[in-house]
Amino acid sequence: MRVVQEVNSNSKLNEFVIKFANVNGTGSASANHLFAKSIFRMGVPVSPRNIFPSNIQGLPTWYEVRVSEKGYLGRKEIVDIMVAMNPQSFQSDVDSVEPGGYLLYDSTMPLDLSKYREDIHWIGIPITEICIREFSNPKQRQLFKNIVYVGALVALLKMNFSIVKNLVKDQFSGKEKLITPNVFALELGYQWVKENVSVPFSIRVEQSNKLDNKILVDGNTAAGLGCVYGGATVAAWYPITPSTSLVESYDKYCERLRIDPGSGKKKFAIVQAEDELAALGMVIGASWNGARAFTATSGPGVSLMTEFLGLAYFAEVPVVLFNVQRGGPSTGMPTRTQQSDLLACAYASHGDTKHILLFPANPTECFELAVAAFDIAERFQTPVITLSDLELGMNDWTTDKLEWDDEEQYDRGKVLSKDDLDSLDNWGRYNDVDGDGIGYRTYPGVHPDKGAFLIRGTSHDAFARYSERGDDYVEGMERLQRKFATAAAALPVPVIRSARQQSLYGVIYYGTTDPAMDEALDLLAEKDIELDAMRIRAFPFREAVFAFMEHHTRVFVVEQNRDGQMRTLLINEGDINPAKLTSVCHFDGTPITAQFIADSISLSLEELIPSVQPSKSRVSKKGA
Amino acid sequence: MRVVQEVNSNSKLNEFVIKFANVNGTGSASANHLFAKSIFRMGVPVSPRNIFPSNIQGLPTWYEVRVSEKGYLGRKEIVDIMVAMNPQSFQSDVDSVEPGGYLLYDSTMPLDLSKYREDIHWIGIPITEICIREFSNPKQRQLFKNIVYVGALVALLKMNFSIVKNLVKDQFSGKEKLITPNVFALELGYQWVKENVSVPFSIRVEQSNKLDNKILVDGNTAAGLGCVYGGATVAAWYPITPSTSLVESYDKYCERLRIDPGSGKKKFAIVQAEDELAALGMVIGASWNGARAFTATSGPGVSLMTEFLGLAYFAEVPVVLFNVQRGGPSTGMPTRTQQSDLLACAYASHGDTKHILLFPANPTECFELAVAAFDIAERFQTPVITLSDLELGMNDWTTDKLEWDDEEQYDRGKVLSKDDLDSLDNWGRYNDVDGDGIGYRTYPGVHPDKGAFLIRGTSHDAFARYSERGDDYVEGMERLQRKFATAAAALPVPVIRSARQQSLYGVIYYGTTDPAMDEALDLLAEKDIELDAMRIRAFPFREAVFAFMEHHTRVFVVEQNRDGQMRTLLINEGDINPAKLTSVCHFDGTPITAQFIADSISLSLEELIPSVQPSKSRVSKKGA
Amino acid sequence: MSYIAKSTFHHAKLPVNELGLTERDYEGPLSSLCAGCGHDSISAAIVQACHEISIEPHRIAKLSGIGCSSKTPNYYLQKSHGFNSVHGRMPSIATGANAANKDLVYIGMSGDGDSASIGLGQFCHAVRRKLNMVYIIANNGTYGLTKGQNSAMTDFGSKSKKGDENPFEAIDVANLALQLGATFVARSFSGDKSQFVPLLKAAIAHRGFAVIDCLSPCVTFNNHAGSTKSYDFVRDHNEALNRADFVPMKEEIVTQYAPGSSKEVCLHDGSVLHLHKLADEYDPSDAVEASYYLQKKQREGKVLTGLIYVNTDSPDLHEIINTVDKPLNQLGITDLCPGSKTLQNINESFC
Amino acid sequence: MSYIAKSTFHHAKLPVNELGLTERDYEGPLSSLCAGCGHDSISAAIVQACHEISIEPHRIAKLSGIGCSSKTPNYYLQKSHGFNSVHGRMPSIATGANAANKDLVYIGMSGDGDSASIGLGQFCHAVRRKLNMVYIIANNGTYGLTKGQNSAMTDFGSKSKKGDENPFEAIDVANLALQLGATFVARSFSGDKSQFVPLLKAAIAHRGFAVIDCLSPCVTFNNHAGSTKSYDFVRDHNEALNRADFVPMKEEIVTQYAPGSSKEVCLHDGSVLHLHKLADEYDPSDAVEASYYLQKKQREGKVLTGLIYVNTDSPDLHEIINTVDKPLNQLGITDLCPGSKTLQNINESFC
Ligand SMILES: Cc1ncc(C[n+]2csc(CCOP(=O)(O)OP(=O)(O)O)c2C)c(N)n1
Ligand SMILES: Cc1ncc(C[n+]2csc(CCOP(=O)(O)OP(=O)(O)O)c2C)c(N)n1
Ligand code: SF4
Ligand code: SF4
Ligand SMILES: [Mg+2]
Ligand SMILES: [Mg+2]
Repeated sequence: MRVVQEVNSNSKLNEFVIKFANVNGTGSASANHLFAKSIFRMGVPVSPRNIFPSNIQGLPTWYEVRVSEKGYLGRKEIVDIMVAMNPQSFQSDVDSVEPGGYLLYDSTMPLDLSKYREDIHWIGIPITEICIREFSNPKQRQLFKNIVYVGALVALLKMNFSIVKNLVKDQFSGKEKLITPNVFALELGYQWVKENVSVPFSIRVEQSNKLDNKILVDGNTAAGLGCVYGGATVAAWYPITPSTSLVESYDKYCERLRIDPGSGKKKFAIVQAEDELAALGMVIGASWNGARAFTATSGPGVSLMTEFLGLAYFAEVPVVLFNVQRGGPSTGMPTRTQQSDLLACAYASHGDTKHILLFPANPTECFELAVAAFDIAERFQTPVITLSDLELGMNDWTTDKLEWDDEEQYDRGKVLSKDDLDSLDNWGRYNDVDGDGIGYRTYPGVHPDKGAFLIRGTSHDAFARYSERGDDYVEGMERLQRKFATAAAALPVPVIRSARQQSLYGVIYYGTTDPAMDEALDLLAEKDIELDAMRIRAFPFREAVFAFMEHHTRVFVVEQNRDGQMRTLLINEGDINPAKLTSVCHFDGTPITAQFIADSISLSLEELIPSVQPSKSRVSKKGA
Repeated sequence: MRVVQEVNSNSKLNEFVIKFANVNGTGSASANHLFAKSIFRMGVPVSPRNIFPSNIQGLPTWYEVRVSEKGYLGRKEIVDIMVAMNPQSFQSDVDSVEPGGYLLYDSTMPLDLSKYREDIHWIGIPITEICIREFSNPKQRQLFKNIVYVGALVALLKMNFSIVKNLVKDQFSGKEKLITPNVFALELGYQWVKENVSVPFSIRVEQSNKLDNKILVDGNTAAGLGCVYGGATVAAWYPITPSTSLVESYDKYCERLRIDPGSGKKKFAIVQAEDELAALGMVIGASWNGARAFTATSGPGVSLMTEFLGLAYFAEVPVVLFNVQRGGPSTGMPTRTQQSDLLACAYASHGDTKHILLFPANPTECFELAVAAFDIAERFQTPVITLSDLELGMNDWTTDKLEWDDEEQYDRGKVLSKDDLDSLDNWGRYNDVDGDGIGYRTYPGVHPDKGAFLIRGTSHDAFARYSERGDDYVEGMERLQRKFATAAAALPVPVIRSARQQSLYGVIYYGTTDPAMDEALDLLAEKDIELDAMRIRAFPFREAVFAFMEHHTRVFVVEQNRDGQMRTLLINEGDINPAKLTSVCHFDGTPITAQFIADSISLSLEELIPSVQPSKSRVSKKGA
Repeated sequence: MSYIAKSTFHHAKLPVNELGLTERDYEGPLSSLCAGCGHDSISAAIVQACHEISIEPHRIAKLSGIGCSSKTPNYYLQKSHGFNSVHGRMPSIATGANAANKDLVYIGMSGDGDSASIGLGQFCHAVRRKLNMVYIIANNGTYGLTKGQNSAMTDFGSKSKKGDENPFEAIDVANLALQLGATFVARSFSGDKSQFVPLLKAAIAHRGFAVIDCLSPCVTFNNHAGSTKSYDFVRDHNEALNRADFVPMKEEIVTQYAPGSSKEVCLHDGSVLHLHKLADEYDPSDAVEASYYLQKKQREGKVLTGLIYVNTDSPDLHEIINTVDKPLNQLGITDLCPGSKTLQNINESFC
Repeated sequence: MSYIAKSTFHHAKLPVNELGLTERDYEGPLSSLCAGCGHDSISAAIVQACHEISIEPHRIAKLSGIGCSSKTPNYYLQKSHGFNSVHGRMPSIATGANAANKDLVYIGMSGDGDSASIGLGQFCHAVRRKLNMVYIIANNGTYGLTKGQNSAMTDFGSKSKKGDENPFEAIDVANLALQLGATFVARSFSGDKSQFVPLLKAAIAHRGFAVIDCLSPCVTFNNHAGSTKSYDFVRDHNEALNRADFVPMKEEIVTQYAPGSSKEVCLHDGSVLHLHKLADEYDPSDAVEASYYLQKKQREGKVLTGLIYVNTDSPDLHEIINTVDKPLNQLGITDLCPGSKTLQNINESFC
């Protein structure tokens, strides 16, 4: 059965969005991934997004794939092709297709098309029927439905079939008996289209060469790998979406790369803690004892870690913590994305505390900043929190290859060896001998007579002795400020993209807003709105960040939370006049889009240029 | 033995500071309190401060009593009279006396006075010798040393002896057998002075009448009493200095006032939880179930409560939490005072969260704001955190009498009864029917068929149903913002003290900075520096707070933390230009003094008036 | 989960209880758990038990933490208020709720991860306080919702997703609860309604902390034991792709066996559970002996099911702290506020 | 605490151990606990035990939470690194520390509040992971540092400061540890050096989780039992003023009694402890029997002391998770970093 209406004429070559509507637990995610990765292998930039419920089986789940020869990989809200496999969400899936777009559906059960919109192309494929006919195992009948529609798409989009088939072979290598039925299922879909669909399909994927130095990987995998390369030996964690796969990645690569060949024993220790408090406690214990250690969690975990973060700040123990953010507050939207834990992390814990934050914007940076986090944490003897999010952590991104310089050495910071201690007379753990706020550490067991001290969360003097004296306390707290200032100047520099001509306007953003921002700046430039853009990669901020704000009369701060948390950090830490900073906040749990940014900024500029007004009142917000 | 040198001529009548240096656990605190309260009973304003170590026995402890007919009750750093009973701290205690001041010491063991400074008056009393002679029980010999020096002071300061003796009788009523030896010990000291000290003593306490409507009580006692009057029936807590006595006060008054006469059973439930997480969980459970419930803790406890605070914010459950602040971060200075948990409380928990804060400045306000906290929490269905501190919670203050209006009714907020539910058709827990952001609650068990719902920390729609839809989420989050705005307009108004003439300068402060600020403003006025002053009592801020900043070209924000946390809240929530707000931060763990404030502000004004510059760089900091 | 909406139509012939209510009155909206999940059987048993004992649904409060198991309060007793709280912290919520209103029946639902990993401290302390509640641990020996990590109740040697054997021993919460003063301790199997429903009814009737460790197979992630079955297509598929995104529909596992007898139950993944039902003669009144017997059976590799211990004489938290008979949340300002006169006296004491 | 500074002069005649070190080499700075506090006796026992077994002080790491007991690491082994962490969370710090360096000896010091109240979860999980450490609970049945509230290990019926009897039952951590897989479980009394020191030495030598529940009287706040003594001036004084600011010097409570015998120890407040020392014939090798015996004795009102259970065959956490022999904190970049070549291969797998 086939229903194809009037054909849209402007063909979309390597530039479209396809969305799969499935039921959770039916194996669709792997089939959809197969589709996305095939396009990647054809040399075309691609960004797949898995939109899944907080559930294991039976609820609606979607998979969006943006294909963009131009390299625009942020989320785009329109749908050119919908593969509508879920009866539960069918009507709204139909509604979300762009006029002139395509809708694929399973036509095994006849559908009364007269009840549905006429401005899109309907392609019915009897998927269930095909599977029942061709497979006998009921699980295979179910699972291969997904593969059949992938095969059909290969034909419709005129993709390179052999690339797809090879990919199947790669993926199932080691489980060879799965290859034949999978390839067979692909063929079923492919052939059905070849035989039954004669009408031209205006969307196509063509081999390209845009991905020379690129890989397709998710941020958590890259960050986990970064921990391996960064020399982490102790990982303590408690499972929580969307951070779980970060530790799983570390585990997987350690099992592959960190087994002592002679004994078969492990050069790493992973402890699944009983909760996040314990996980961070283990990291603190291990770091104190001279190992590189990390944990990964999400918002609820960070909240539980708050007390221990204060201990690490005040006792000055390195901590590497990955917060893969999801929708808050509380349990919130566990399977949605947000950038809403900045304040909770920057000022975590009671008392005057501040923590170093890193903001990776793609998997390559997840790798690099994971490696860097260990150096930074040890150099400044303090917690470093890397703020990624679900969008980055759990989705595959087209990103630069990971690189490693074999000359690289770990920066373990100021640590005294036995010999150092022998040659020292008046060592005090918290003595600021270098004037940079950083004292010299010793590891337990280093020396029989020297260098031992009792580390503590209570107030102490420069010699780590308990003290309730106000001057000892103030000296320590001011030194911590000094240390923070030293850190600011040493953290990853912001990334600047200058407007083609000088501009009074700037935009500041960070993390996963990156791909949408690239596109948004181009959209704005088309309207002759030129902005200088700065992507922040670390807190505390470098001078360059303040200079950027200084040099522009108005700066938009684009972020994915309700309260404009980065803006708060900027005005608070930089004493910036809030009137200058306009929040552009998107916080409905979906990734921000270029269109949203461009619309918000241009609207705001239209309104504000005549009389520049303070505008904490957000220019726009968003419910999808 | 007696050593008195040249007498200082200008007599200090009802205006001085006396400091007692003791050893922890020797019973000095109760003797010193006896002294302070006697002065109070003489009608003279007094502010005693207990400066104690985080230890039970054997370490130095001090007790400062400021006596001020003028009513200046903030801490003053000079010492007019030192009672130096602790050999461990003797030298530094001697050093801290003002030239011309007095030092009392135990002269049982002869002291070579030639080794010590000559510019103070030395009064040696053979205290140990007297006690050994007069008492046989070794514990009495030890304990009554303290009472002996109180007796001596009564004589030296020419205090009303019968007031002191009556106070002993009041305090030991019920333990009559303790009265006689205590009074006897007082007499011993008193008589010894009368017989041995002939040189005039320039400091005196005279009966006055400044305390008509005043009481002498600590903030925790008053707050605990406020919880009784506010109708709290469930208290869940975990012991931590300096908050413990708040719950103990609640307990004590409940045991006295809330026992059902018939059955002897309790109209309250106090659960000592296993930790602070559990304590807050219990409060949330009880509040959800329609009881007024509270917990009290300090910084480390708040950090542990972070996850649950987010739940209460997002699920919209009333919470009354008292944070009696101490020196942070981490375990920090458990027996010192600070105002450094503002950020940790205002934005507690991951995701976009904000909490209501109240700032009592004296025990009377501890009582009033405790009562108010329950109304506010129930009215806005959200956590209310009352930020007191050790200085207020654990020290006795001369403060206004507590008042209660018997017409008062509790404001339980929007709660639907069975009848309400019967008459409603389309109730949704989170429906904003009134446009103020506040929905209508129901208590469990209220109705056989209607009003039940599953409360949760996961995202939900207006009908409390689980939802992962972006628009449901955004609707809820924007409503929470609306609710916060509604709250801002209904919270306790700031207290304003206007300058005698119009001033371009303002000062904002809160909590226990209050008494020092009164004095500081007078000190500044003496130098012809006039400032308008505003004491903030709640967060989110009322419009008046922003108007105040609007109307002054420079506003000093005086607080007792390192990072200027109130200033952060002001600029962030009010979009105030930071250049306008100068931080005056005192954070060494001792209470802020008038002198510190006055010096800081005048220094800053001298420097800044020519060219008004932003100054996040603090004007001064302080190590005592 | 099934896609067919439940009928809300009350069939005339549905049996009614003493209150005139049918089981429908005790149900909830459609479950979104995996087809065949043991937790759904627990929900069904709760519906049946509450119906049979004729308790008014609105007199029940349902509480839970976070996890697949903790989602279930959404799927039963829709006329009851419920609190789906945060991970591992339901016991404290329940304590506060109970303190506020002693007159409701509190049914807590938790998972093995929720109770024995993150929530172990709160669980133990609620037991120790003898909170009057029913505490069900839907024990699937895994973290269902986060896709199959081991919990502190995962059996020693059982295989994880990755194929490793769990090297840690499982915490026996039943024995733990015994040590800590629970006054009703039982174990059952979600698929054995004939045992589980009566236990539930008894637990609800019990005053004090009643814990039921209910074995409840996770059909999707549980154990992944070295399958005795030959080729498992699904496992192969999921393993190859390193993601368990294919969860085929499964049947609920049911069993029935006589008191005093043992039974082996084969789970979907091929692992085997050795259940041993307490004999009718078993005397559950001595905590020390019960704990001893439990541990001895466990050594034999047998999982005891049935009512392990019960003590009906012990006071509950309210009796311990001696609160008034009227629920505290029903006391008004006249009960609670001592008034201005008393305050004046108190002021005197501060002078 | 005493005001007289300790002499640091090494007396020529002080006995030296195999390393040539005297006890002085194992001491710490002056204690600031109350005179007579049982915790100081524990510190002294640690000094003695470590000296006697001739362990190099810097090979020991001392860990603690928060409380009077948790302050003690400051008062012994000043050549050892120590970590005075946060309340109730020392077990996780110890777990991480041990993971990083398996070669040090970890001695954890905690209180009954620190371990059994706020820290119960972490304690249980550290036990379950068979962490190789000595875990001492300085058990005074009260919160010393916060001035005398009940902990979860306070005895049922013991009187609080206010005079109320504790209505909750105490958690028996020794029995709990047994359930959870501790491989060395002992109980002792701080004042009984002849028993406690050998137990400590054995615990340090043991590989695995060795817990010692050490009864350690708080001379200031403990129990306040209905005193059998007549007039207590101090208590009267403190009660009258409702603040316990008078803490007179007290003597350390010491006792000695033979294996197999019972002894009543009278505490400063007049309460009595019934100790029963395990007989030499007692067989500590069976966990189930040990737990049974412990509980039966407890029913008789007796507190068993001695080595209750030991198992020397069980693997510790490192063996369980199979780490290399070299401590992880000693691995360098060449051990840890797979290098650029490997990364290129990994990149391939993402293409
Ligand atoms: C503080 C926190 N940490 C982690 C999580 C993630 N999480 C959700 S459910 C769960 C485990 C649930 O296991 P269990 O209680 O056994 O329930 P099951 O799903 O097996 O029924 C975890 C770790 C969370 N929601 N909150
Ligand atoms: C998170 C937190 N909560 C509460 C406290 C206050 N606190 C300090 S020590 C202590 C109890 C100590 O009791 P225990 O462990 O038995 O030690 P002891 O003093 O009796 O030796 C408490 C509640 C704290 N420091 N941190
Ligand atoms: S994952 Fe397991 S526990 Fe969760 S719903 Fe599915 S079968 Fe049940
Ligand atoms: S209060 Fe008790 S536990 Fe603390 S030091 Fe004093 S005697 Fe020891
Ligand atoms: Mg489970
Ligand atoms: Mg204790």
